[in-house]
Amino acid sequence: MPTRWWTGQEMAEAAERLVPGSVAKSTDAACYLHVEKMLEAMEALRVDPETDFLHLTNTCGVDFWDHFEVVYHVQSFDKNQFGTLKVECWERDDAVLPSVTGVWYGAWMQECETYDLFGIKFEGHPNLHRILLWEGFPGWPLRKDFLSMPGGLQPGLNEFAGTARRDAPPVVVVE
Amino acid sequence: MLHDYGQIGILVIISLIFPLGAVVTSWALRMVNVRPDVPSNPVMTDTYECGLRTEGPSLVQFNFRFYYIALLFVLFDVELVFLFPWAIIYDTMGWPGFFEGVGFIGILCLGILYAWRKGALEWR
Amino acid sequence: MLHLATEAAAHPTVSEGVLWAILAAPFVGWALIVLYVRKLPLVAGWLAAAAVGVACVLSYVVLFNVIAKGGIAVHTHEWFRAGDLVVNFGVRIDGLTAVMLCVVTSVAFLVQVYSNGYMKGDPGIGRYFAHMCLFTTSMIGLVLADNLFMIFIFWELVGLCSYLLIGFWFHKPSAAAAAKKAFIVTRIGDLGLLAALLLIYTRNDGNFDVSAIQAWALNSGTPGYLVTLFALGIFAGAVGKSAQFPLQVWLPDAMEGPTPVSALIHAATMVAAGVYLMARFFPVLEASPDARHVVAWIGAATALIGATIALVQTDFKRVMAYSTVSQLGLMMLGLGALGYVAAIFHLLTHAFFKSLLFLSSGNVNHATNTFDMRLMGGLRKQMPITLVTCVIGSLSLAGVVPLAGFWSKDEILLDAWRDNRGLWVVASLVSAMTAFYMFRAIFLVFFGEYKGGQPVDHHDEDSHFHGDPAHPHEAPLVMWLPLVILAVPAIGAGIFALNHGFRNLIVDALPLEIADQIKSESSFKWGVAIASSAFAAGGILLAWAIYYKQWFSSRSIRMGFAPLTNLFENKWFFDRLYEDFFVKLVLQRGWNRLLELNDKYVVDGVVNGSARVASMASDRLRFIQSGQIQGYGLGIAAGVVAVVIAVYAANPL
Amino acid sequence: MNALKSEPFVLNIGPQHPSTHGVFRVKVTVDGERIIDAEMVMGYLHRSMEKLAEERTYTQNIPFTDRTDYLSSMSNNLGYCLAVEKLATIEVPDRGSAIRVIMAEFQRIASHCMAAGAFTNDTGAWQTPVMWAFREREKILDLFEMTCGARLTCNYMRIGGVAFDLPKEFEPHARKLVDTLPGFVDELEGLMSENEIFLARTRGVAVVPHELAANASLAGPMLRGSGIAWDIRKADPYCGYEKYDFDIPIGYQGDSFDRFIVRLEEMRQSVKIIKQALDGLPSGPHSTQVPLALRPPKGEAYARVEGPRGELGYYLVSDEGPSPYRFHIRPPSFINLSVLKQMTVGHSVADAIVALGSVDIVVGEIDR
Amino acid sequence: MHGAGPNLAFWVLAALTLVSAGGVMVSRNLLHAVLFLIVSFLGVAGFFILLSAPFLGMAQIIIYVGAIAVLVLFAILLTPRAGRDNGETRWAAPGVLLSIALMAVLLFVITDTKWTTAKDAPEITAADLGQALLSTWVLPFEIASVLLTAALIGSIMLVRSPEEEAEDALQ
Amino acid sequence: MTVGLEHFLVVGALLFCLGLAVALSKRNAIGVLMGIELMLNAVNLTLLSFSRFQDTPHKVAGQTFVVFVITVAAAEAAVALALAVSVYRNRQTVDVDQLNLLKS
Amino acid sequence: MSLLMLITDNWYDIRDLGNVSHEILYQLDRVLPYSLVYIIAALMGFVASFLIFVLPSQLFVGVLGERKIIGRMQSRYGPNRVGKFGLLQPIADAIKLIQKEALTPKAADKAVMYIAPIVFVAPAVLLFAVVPFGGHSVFADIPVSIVYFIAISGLPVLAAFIGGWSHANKYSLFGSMRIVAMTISYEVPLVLSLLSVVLITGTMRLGGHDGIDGIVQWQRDYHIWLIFLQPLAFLIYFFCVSAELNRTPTDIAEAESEIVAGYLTEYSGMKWGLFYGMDIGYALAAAAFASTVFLGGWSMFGLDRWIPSWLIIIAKTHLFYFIFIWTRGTLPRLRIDQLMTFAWKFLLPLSLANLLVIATEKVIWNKATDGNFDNFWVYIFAAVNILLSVAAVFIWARLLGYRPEATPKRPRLVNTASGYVPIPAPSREVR
Repeated sequence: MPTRWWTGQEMAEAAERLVPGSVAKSTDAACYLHVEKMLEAMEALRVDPETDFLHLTNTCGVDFWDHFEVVYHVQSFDKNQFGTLKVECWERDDAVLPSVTGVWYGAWMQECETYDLFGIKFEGHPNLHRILLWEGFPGWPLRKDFLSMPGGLQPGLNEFAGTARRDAPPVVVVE
Repeated sequence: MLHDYGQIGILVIISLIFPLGAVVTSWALRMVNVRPDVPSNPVMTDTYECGLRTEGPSLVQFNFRFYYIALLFVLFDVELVFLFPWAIIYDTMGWPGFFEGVGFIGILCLGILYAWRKGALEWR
Repeated sequence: MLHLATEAAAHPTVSEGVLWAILAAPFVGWALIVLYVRKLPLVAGWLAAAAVGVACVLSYVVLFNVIAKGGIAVHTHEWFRAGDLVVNFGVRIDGLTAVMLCVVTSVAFLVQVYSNGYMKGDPGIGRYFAHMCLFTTSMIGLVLADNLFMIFIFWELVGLCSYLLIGFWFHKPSAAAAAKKAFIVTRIGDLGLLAALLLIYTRNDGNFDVSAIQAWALNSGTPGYLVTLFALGIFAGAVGKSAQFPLQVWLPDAMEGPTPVSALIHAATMVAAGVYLMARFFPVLEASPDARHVVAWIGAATALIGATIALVQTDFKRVMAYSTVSQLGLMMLGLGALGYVAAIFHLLTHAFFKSLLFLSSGNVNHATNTFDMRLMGGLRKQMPITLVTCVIGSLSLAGVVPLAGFWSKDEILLDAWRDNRGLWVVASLVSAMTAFYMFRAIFLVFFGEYKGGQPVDHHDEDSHFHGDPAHPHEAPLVMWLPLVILAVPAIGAGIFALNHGFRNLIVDALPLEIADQIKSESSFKWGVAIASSAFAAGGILLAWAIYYKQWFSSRSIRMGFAPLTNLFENKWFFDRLYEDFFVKLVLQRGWNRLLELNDKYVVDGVVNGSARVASMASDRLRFIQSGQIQGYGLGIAAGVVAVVIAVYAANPL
Repeated sequence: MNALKSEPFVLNIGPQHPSTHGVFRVKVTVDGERIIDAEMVMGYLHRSMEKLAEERTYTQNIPFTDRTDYLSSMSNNLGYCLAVEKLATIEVPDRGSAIRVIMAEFQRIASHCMAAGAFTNDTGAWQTPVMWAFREREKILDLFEMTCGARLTCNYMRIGGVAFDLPKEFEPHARKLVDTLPGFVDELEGLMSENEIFLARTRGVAVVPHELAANASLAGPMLRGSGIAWDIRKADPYCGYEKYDFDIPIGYQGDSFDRFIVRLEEMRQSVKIIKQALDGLPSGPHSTQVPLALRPPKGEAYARVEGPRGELGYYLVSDEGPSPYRFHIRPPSFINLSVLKQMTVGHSVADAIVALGSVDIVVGEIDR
Repeated sequence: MHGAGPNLAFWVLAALTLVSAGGVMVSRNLLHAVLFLIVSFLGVAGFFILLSAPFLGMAQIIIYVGAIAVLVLFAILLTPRAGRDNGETRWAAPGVLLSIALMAVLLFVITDTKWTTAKDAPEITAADLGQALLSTWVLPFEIASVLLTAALIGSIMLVRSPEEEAEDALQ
Repeated sequence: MTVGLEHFLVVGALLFCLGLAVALSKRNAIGVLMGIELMLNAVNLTLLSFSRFQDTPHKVAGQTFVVFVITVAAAEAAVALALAVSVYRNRQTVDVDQLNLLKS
Repeated sequence: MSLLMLITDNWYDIRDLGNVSHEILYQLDRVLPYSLVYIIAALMGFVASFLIFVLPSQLFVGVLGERKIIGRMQSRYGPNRVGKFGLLQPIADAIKLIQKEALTPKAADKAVMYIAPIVFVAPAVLLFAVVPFGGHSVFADIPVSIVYFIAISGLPVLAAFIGGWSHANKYSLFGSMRIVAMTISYEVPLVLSLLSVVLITGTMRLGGHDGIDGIVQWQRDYHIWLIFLQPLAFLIYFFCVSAELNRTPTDIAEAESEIVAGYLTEYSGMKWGLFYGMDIGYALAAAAFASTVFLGGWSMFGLDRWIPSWLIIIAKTHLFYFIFIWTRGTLPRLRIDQLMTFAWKFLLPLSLANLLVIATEKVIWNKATDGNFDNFWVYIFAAVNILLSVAAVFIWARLLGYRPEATPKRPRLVNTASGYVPIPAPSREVR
């Protein structure tokens, strides 16, 4: 029996049933949750026997220039079903979202990675730090505007602006 | 009798010269510049810690379990001073010798049983 | 193996190993418990019981052997030799030892079994059983010892163990104080024993063997005053251990320990040690009439004091305690009246019924959470087994006809009658009082209405009680079974008196000349027996009338004898005497004042003159007292050098 | 008082340590020999592949996927290609699918050889099992070389199929190898899991209970070792896996040994699958023709395969451009590491090494 | 002692033993002091062999070098913050002076005494030692085990940590 | 010069005095213990010298005594070092200068 | 002359290469002073026993053979480039090590760091002094050989310890503490197992020949090897000695994959080379000792009359050494707590039990044969002891909680993906 891939609408229906008012919108691909109610809805989706999404498969961020989306791919072992949840974050300079580590522990490393590469802060994360890059790395590489960051690297330069060595102090980005 | 030990004494000297020769040869090779004199890189004389600087002091307090082990070891090591002579003359002693030895070891076993009971043998 | 010349013909053939095994079994139990199983209450308890049980079984083996063979056997080994002092380490087995062994181990065994129930849940139970084992060991050692030196060692060990056990609940201030009191008071007596030991060391060529001492005492060449001094010395020890007047004060306080401990101390082991010691050296008493009279009259005084105080106690266990004091006085009286057999026989029977009574008081406490008789009553319905056993014990103690106590008490009375009528009067009075107070206690505790016991104080974490005092119940099997077992000898131990079996058995332990003399006496006289029975019956009836039928109000009687009751209730003011007179007046005011005066006029005169010198010197010498080992080590080494130089200078080789 | 115990001190395991399989660092705080805290430090091999991929066309990205998990390039290629195919709705011919299955399963065996060998090396077996495992892995790599010319970074799969058809000598060689492989697995099992010392070192060490395993997003042998029967090939079949008969091995309590034996058993199952695939290898084209400058419709796709280390997912977002707007890899060994602290704290340093080995990390995949 | 060999051995061993014992005295680093101590023990073991007690010489090596030195090393490593310092107290000067005084006295006594020495030195083998231990000295033989056990138990009690103590404090 | 009893005794005496000096002067309790071990060794040496050279009927007694001295020394070292370790746990020092609890 | 005979009569046996040395010394004694001849005798002994018997076999069988055999076990060739079959590889290694850069960390205690390898090597040479290479060819035929062996073999651990301690490295300190703890733990059962050998043979001399008691001679007399008579002691000896030698499965002190070579972490160049080479030297010494004590030494059931005895002992030594290589090639490493538990809770009780059994048997034997020479009882005891050993090992392992059947060694197989599969009840209980 192959996996049942839930559409966004199905997902939204279930979330709305469990936590009314938690769904912002839904598309074919995904169900968008309100930031305020996302943890509640996710917890409900995880424990509810109908949905049973107890495995957070994948989490990543996507930069759409004006806003970020954080994507949560969740699945159920017993029901063999798969769904996509999304949360939008419209703040660019000080992007903050609640951390889902309380719901799925598996988000621990992935949220660190998302923070490292997108600069989205996850509130409530036990140890949010730059996991792949070093502390003090200038900018957030996976943002679309990373290459045009002030004082930053232009394509073609062979020396990267943030080449902070282990002992050198972190490079201060000059505005 | 003493001659054998004298030969062992000479052997002690030889056996010290033997490795000393190796080290000295190595040193001599450095003198004639076959072997580099000073380490080519100051990092090489750093203490190894998987490629990083050592964090914190290296000589730190160790687990007290090591001390228990050493205590037990002392106990049994001293025991053998008594038991080897006992074993040598065991043939002539018969059952009394048996019981003397067993009593001796038995009392020591009380010690190790105590240690066992107190968890000194557990390596936590 | 060393046979006494006089006993060459017949001696116990039991192997020496068995005797040592009796000593070793509880000791091994102690060691195992202390080292390995302190934390496992069940194992510790039954290990202790098993260890003592082994000793008990072996004791009976020894006893039957002694009964079969008779006589004395001494197995002795040289322990150490310091100069001309030779100290042996050995065991002596004879009738007296065998009987004592059986008494000690049987009671100890039953008490250990009982303790498994009584002490259940106590956090220190491992420690408890370890101490009990050690206590039994020391008592066995005391009984088995073949020389005075060993006796002294085990004697002190018994004292130590009693200290540990009385102070078992050391977190209770009263228990700690009682333990200290017992320890110190008995130490006073031990000084006398030590003096006796030294006397033997100096006057008998350092030969501490029991037989040798007996021979020394009976030897006509020995100066009489020495024998009397020796007898008084060991009697001083016995006064301390056996709680005789005037050192009886520690014993009732020792009730602070757990009840099984009380049963063991007061029935079989510690207090019996004094009587045993006197019996062991009975020939000395025989040889010294002065000492004998002192013993007899001190015993009489003790018996009287104990009995009178017991009349007015409200604490069930303290009644027992004073009863013990009184009965020990009776035994001493018997010894002093040359009633060697009677005293030991009474010791035997007393051990059984008194431990029975103590254990039943423990059962009562187990049910009601108190020892105060005013809070009990009517327990006969809930605790039938305890009632029956307790009544049997009391009857036996009171000396009612077929029971064991009757026969032993009767013999003491008979000996007193023969020796001195005054002693007989005191003894009879005491036996009447005994019957009265025992049945007073029985009626107060088991009859009438239940008055609720002591409510459990849940805030008291140390509280040992784990039940419901409002609904008393019979104790569990392990706790009533020892009672039932003990009741059997309490009833039937008198059978040993038949046909002089017991007498012949223990008299064999004495030198021949005395033994023959004792064997020739009759041991029963109708007149004395009837009189003692009458006294006992009178006491019981009086108690029945006052406390069961309540024909007379106990209150009015108390009023009527106001000065006496006051005296009794304050324990004859002994504690006050010791506290106020000795401690406060004599020590603090007298001696200290003397020292102060001495200080002021003698010392200060000297000191003031030399103070400046001293302070200057001390400024320089203070660093010596730095508390550092190396400074002391330096001093030692310097001393060694100095001594070597001095010796060498004095005797150049 | 703190000083009454032995002093805790910091010990770096890695980056240059024989047992971290690359440049990976665990900073452990030890009390005597017992670990009281463990912190992972990674990123020494970070190459920013997700960013690079946004500048290259869909086809050009395939070699990148080789280089993430360099021990299982075939599976990585496959996952990526599936994702693009899903995004652009491209059908793959049957022969292509079957070849993909064969290659992926061979890759799984090769990767598990490496995992099992390195794991036994971490338990202290002095190189022998790892050499034996390498011997078999070499034969598989030979097959890869025969097929696509590369051994390690194969770059064999293509969007819509595979790059080349199988050479004609592939099948006999593969069959021969498939016949010998189960024997080798038995041999390795006899060497290691019949060994009391190995059992003592791995049994009960680094236990991951199934609740934690599910909640911590674990995948692959780590998840199955904890007793959760979850295999993408069964649950969400791709490339026609539903046609093959095979079983999912699961462990008992989630300790290191369970993970090890699950890997060994998976090798047997893979052999079974390869046999069936070889037997039923259809004829026909090995690939559909796909434009080089592929412009998938606007949208997103998440496709996953069961890689040797677990669920290997690719998340693609397209803006109708020639290169992906967002390219995200779900790296199984990265996410599997998230329970490393739970596995190591309370154990000794030696157990930590075993725990790390039982995760089967590939630093290229962790750091990407 | 006849012949050049034993004489030479004596002087070599004496130098070794005494120099390394002096090393214990002067070394500032406690671990170096232990190493000197070990060498000194080895020298004493050599003396034992020279004095026709080879078994005891070996026992000396086993116990002092093998066991007690290890114990001392562990004790040093278990007391790290106390420093490796092997400095002197203020008792050092008087202590050394006193030692010199004692040495003078002892040397005087030794040289001044007319020692009566045996002509021949019969071999005392381990078997003789065993015979003596199991016949004349059998009680000390057994008591030695009691002593060792007591030392073990006492040491373990001393070294146990308060946490371990707390487990059976009440018992 | 033939080596005789005196020579061994002199070595023993020197070793003893060195041990004494160490025991008296070291500040570290473990150092003090090392001095004591040296002294015990000196005593053993002296005992064996007498056993070897003195003409007595009980020649083996010297060796027996050495055995017992070794035993006692081992027990002493075990307990003393345990004491040092235990003191260190409680007071963070094994400096005998600071261990003056005996001070009145 | 008589004194010279004392030295030389060890060397007269024809098959022992002894007559050569005897002749040389005899001739030398005529022209040279006694003490010089004495030293020459010692030198010749060293040359013969160590440089001829041990060192070549160490280099070519130990270093090269081990690498070759392990290479074969790991399905690779092993060294095969330098010289024919790579025979010169050890020499090439030595040359390389000597000219390598010898690093000394800044934080290290330099003097101690240099002393440690030298001290480490010396006992390895000394150990061979008492190994008998023939009835008369033993370097120093002392009556306390076994105790000598125990004493000397306790020394290198100190060297390793101070070596590890000296360079102030955490890994090295770990390694040092581990090696000391492990060595002293395993020394106890080792000594007890040797004690049972002494108990049954009644002598502490290793060699012996006709007329002189010795362990080898005892085995010759009774025509049995002690391995049959005391299998348990042999097993204990084997475990303990492999622990003391830091061979896998007990190489926790230099655990490469955990603490990065432990006490050797900072050593390089010739200093490391000395540690490495002498590791093999100790292994060979332990093997030679084991062959002497348990495998009959230079005797071979009468064949030693025809085959040179030193050939026999070297063959046995390398046979034993092969077991070391074998275990090293195949076994994983144990953890320190498991090793400690194994030593104190498993080996120690077993060795005590073994001692008890041997003591009992010996008394029975003495009573039964009344001091007469009797082979019958020896064979009876051999049979009994083999059975008892097997029983003791299994029973004690069971008592300590070893349940081999309780560990499933194959995973469960399921056919559908369906979440958590609980363990069936009985199997959960067993585990």
